[in-house]
Amino acid sequence: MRFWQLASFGGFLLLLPLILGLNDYYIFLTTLILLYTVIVMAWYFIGGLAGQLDLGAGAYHGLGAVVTGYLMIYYNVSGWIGLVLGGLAAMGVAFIVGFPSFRFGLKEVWYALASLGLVLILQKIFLLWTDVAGPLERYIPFREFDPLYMRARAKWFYYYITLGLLLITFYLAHRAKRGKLGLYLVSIRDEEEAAEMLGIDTRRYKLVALLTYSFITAVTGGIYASMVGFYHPILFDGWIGIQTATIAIVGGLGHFWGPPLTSVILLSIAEYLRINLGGTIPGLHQVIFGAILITAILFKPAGIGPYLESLIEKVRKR
Amino acid sequence: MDLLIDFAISLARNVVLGIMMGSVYALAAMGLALLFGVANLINFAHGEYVMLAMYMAYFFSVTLVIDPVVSSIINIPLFFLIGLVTYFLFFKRVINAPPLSQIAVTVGVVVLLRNIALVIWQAEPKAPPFTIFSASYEMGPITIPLDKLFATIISITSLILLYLFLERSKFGTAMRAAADDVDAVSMMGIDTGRLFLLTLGISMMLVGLSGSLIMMYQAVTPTSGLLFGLLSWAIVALAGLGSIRGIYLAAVIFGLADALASGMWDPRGREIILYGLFILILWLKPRGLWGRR
Amino acid sequence: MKVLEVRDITKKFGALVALNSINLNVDEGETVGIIGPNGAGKTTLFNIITGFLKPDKGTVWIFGRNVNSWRPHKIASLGVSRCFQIVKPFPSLTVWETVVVGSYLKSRDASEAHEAALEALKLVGITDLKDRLSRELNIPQLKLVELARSIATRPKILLIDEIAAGLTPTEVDKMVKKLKEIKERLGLTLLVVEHVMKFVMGLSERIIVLHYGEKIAEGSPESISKDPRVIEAYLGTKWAEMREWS
Amino acid sequence: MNSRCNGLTKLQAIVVVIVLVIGVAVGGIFAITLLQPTTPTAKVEEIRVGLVEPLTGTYAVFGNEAKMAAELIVEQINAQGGIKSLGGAKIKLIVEDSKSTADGARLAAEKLVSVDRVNVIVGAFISAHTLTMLDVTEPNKVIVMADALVDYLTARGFKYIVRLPPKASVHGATAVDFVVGLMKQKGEKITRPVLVHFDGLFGEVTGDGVYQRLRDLGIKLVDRIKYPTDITDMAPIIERIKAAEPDVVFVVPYFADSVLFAKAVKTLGLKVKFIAAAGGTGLADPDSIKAAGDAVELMTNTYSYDPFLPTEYNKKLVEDFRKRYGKLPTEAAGIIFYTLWTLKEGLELSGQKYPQDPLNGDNLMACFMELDLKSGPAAETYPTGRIKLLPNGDNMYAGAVVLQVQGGKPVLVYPFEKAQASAIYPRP
Repeated sequence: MRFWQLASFGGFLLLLPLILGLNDYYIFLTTLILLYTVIVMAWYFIGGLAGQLDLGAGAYHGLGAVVTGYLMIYYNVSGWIGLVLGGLAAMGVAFIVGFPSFRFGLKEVWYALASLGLVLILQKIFLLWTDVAGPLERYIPFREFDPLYMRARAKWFYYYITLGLLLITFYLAHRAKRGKLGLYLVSIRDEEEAAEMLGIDTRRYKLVALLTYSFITAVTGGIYASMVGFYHPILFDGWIGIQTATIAIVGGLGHFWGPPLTSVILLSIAEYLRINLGGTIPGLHQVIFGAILITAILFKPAGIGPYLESLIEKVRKR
Repeated sequence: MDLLIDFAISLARNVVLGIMMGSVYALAAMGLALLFGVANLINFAHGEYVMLAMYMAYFFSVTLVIDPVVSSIINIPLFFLIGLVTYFLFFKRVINAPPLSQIAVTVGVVVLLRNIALVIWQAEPKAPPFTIFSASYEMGPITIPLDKLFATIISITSLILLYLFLERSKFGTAMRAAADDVDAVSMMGIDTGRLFLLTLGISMMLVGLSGSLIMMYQAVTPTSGLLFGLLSWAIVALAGLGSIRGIYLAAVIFGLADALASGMWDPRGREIILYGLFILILWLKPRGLWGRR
Repeated sequence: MKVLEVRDITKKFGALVALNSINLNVDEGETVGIIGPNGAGKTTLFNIITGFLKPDKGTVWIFGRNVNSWRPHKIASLGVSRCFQIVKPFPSLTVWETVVVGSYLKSRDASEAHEAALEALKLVGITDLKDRLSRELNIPQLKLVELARSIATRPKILLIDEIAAGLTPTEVDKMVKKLKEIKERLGLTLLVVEHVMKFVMGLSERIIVLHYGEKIAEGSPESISKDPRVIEAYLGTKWAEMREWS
Repeated sequence: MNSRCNGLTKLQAIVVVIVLVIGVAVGGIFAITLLQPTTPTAKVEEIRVGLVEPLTGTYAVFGNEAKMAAELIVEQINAQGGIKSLGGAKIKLIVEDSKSTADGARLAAEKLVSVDRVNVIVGAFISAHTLTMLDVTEPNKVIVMADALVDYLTARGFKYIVRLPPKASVHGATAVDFVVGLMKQKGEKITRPVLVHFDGLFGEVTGDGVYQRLRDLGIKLVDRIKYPTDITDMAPIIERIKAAEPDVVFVVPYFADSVLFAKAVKTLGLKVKFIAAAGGTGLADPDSIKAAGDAVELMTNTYSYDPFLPTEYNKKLVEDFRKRYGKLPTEAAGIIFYTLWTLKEGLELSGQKYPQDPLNGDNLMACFMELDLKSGPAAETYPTGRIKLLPNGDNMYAGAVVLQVQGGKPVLVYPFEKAQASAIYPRP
């Protein structure tokens, strides 16, 4: 049973660009949805497992975009290398901010606010840092199809990169969940003192979660920059973090497949609403989106993932 | 020498501006501190309520052709009502829930409010076209804009009134006691549900008033909430929970940081200073400067 | 051989002196009980030994090393484990997972950790709870889970804080027997804080009495129960209980 | 991922292969039907024109005005019988919102090109957004008719771009020329100018235009102040201007910031001889006057369109626009007026010259290059009255005008020879 589900699902994802008729616009939208889903999946490490309500996704996303884009434009460095370096830069920033935060025991709302503040600080720093970014958009040179440089006109190219990243993230998260890292992080989330008494270096493991998350999120930023062909400090967007955290909460905090599933569904709904309502009443699609989010949080506080799980359980028992 | 004098004048101007801006921030932050301190409720959407209050001030000012500061007469009771409505819609379910659930629900409120504002008022900044106070008072080289001065006076007056309420009235005393120990208060025979409701109401009234005051000299966008939310939390983090005086001083410190950063350095860099300061406070002074908890 | 040495520890919370120059030596394989009325500083002492609190004065030596500046996880990997006074379970983990968290400390890979966890569960005798979620269990069960996960870290010194609270007299007997067995099997050094006199007297070889942060007596269970200062400190509530036991 | 997945039975493998084959087949058919190149037919039914404008977000004021204008002009063209050389084919306008963001504009262009398969895109008002669209349109040979002003849109070697309005540096220079000329009439000179502009692409480039013209005239800027587009409190900026003690303030604003700027000037009592804006957005148009009240009185701005141009068609058009939308068309609408009429002329020519494939990007572009409009609706709405493209896509005869707010209404004050009224100087 399990095999068929995975195989058909995998086949579907692989063939999706063809199913969409290789239409660049639809593939572009699908890629965007997958890209944000990757962030939701990466958030599983810091939010789901380690229980830190991080809202700083925009910081790492933007950093990845700027580093990748900057290297592509000014040093003609392949985007692939840019992705890695962007990820490392994000890890560096995450460490600089994360280490003292965990050292001084920031938690809950304070951690969330600090991470949100980080996004805005980085945005403004890059706005003022005109050598690298500044207020003007920087454009990545056009290439018809250059996989080595990681730039192509056809959108399916980015679709498969994103799909690859999604699979890697999924694999990493799954391994973490089953293994020592996941167990340690959950124990820290549940009861930090007890975890410490069992010999777990809580700060270190929280940092590991934060760094993993920041790396993957930065990679999404790099892919995004190459796909849209420019970068700008506006990519340090506080909204990405808020969206990621709410989707993860609606999907079921700490649940494994609930959040990504919710992400794909909700973001598809959001895009659908945008295409159909965005023209008539601008912003209405966002309100509906917000209403769906808040209803889900209020009435299924445990999240959609656990709810579906209990439903499946019921059906099986029958 | 001339340079030095210029610098001193510019510094003095910005200090005056900063104190006035901080005084208005204090109102917004006080609303948050009350709710967080008394009801122990983490309202992540606090800034969004300030944003909403600013829009309502704009709305009343434009439709009724009144000065934005007069709109506070409508805004204060309106926001008391909005407070009650949100209590029953959202907060009642999470008032005793763990912090994470409270954050989750109020983040949902952020999404909702921000986008409702986007639908109704669009994304471009809105500011009322007139205020009677669009003039300034020259005090030597220092210009004091009357709109901000007036906002400062109202703000300080309301804080004093709030202080008297907390010190003298029965409910005020109960609120202060609840900030220390909720269980003790409920044993004193005070209905904590009603106490929380009242706290939320007062918190929202402060928000409504601050929205009207800010609208006298600022424009509002659907994302303004982020700034005022973070700023309010930052002030509470710096002051700690406990005294109105502490909140006021912390707010003035942030107002000064704001004015000095945008006036003496670069208006685009103010967020770096404000939020940088916030994060540093969280690291180094987790209990705040004058906090009791 | 001395495995734990507490030298001249003082800890204050504001004006309150929680511990006042306390000295304590524990030899390998010993079982030491710490008793005293509420607020005597027993849990504070445990918190200092395990690194959760830093003493204002004095030093803690474990296996001959000064651990004053160490964080709890490092002290744990030295071979110290602890059961908390108020249980601290991992609500979203099953009992099995909880114990595995502990056993990873001294295991190289997952299979080794699983083996150690199974052994710990068997030793404590809660193999039947294996697949239950921690949040579904009652307090006495959780205390046992906590014991199992502490044992799973394969400690040399185990600190136990009020594990017998709320147990019936027969259960207390069982618990004493179980702990003695575990101690034998693993060659543990035990440090026990307990209110239930029957338990502490049955288990300990040596007892230390704390009273408002001061160590007022130290000695064998028999000598302690006859010590006039102890009797005075305990006069009232605990007196009858102690008499009854002796 | 899962241990149970490792054992692949023969049956499973076969099914996977079948699924893949069917998927490829279905997808392939889909792709072929959808990707089929639009075969050139002699008969053109309609011309699909995309319009990308910021309908929501920070710049929505301009985008909506542009949309109004586009709908009006397309209606007029179609009512006149469409493109006559193409058998009366009608123009179909497809409007997309750029959401005032660069990636929004790109997404819109992506949709227009690959879903709606448009022939021409008009937009995106904001220069930076237009650049992201070019990334999509160039490889597909879709012509962009830009209503954005930044100079280097046409200086990057793009082949399929037409930009009729005067570029940003021209706006900057016009503002300086106007103030210099105005002060000369009174026998004065600019001595301490201050430049204030927002920090986006357009603000920078227009600001550079002001700076360069001043430098050419041997006048040094006392201070150049940049502020973020989403600024909410102008007081610190005004304080900095005051500290520089200027005689003339040049400003490049967008919309909302211009309102804040004007109000803060009034509140804080900034006293200078003159305040002149460059770049056609904010301060002197009807929307700004409505939003800022009397605070904008006597301020000026440069525009790419002159609503008071005394040609017959323009007078009628302004009247129609007023009747329909209740306001005076300025920058955003004006550019659309002559851009769409130029599009119409280009299509007519292409229909005559390339009847087999008139909508091909290369053919149409060649026709645009050939045009030299001195009469007709396009020329009658253009400030200088003539449109002829340079090889890079810019208008050879580009020029801007200056409007001043006098008594709560915009009035043409520059070029001096065309002025409706003489400019009021200095500020009280």
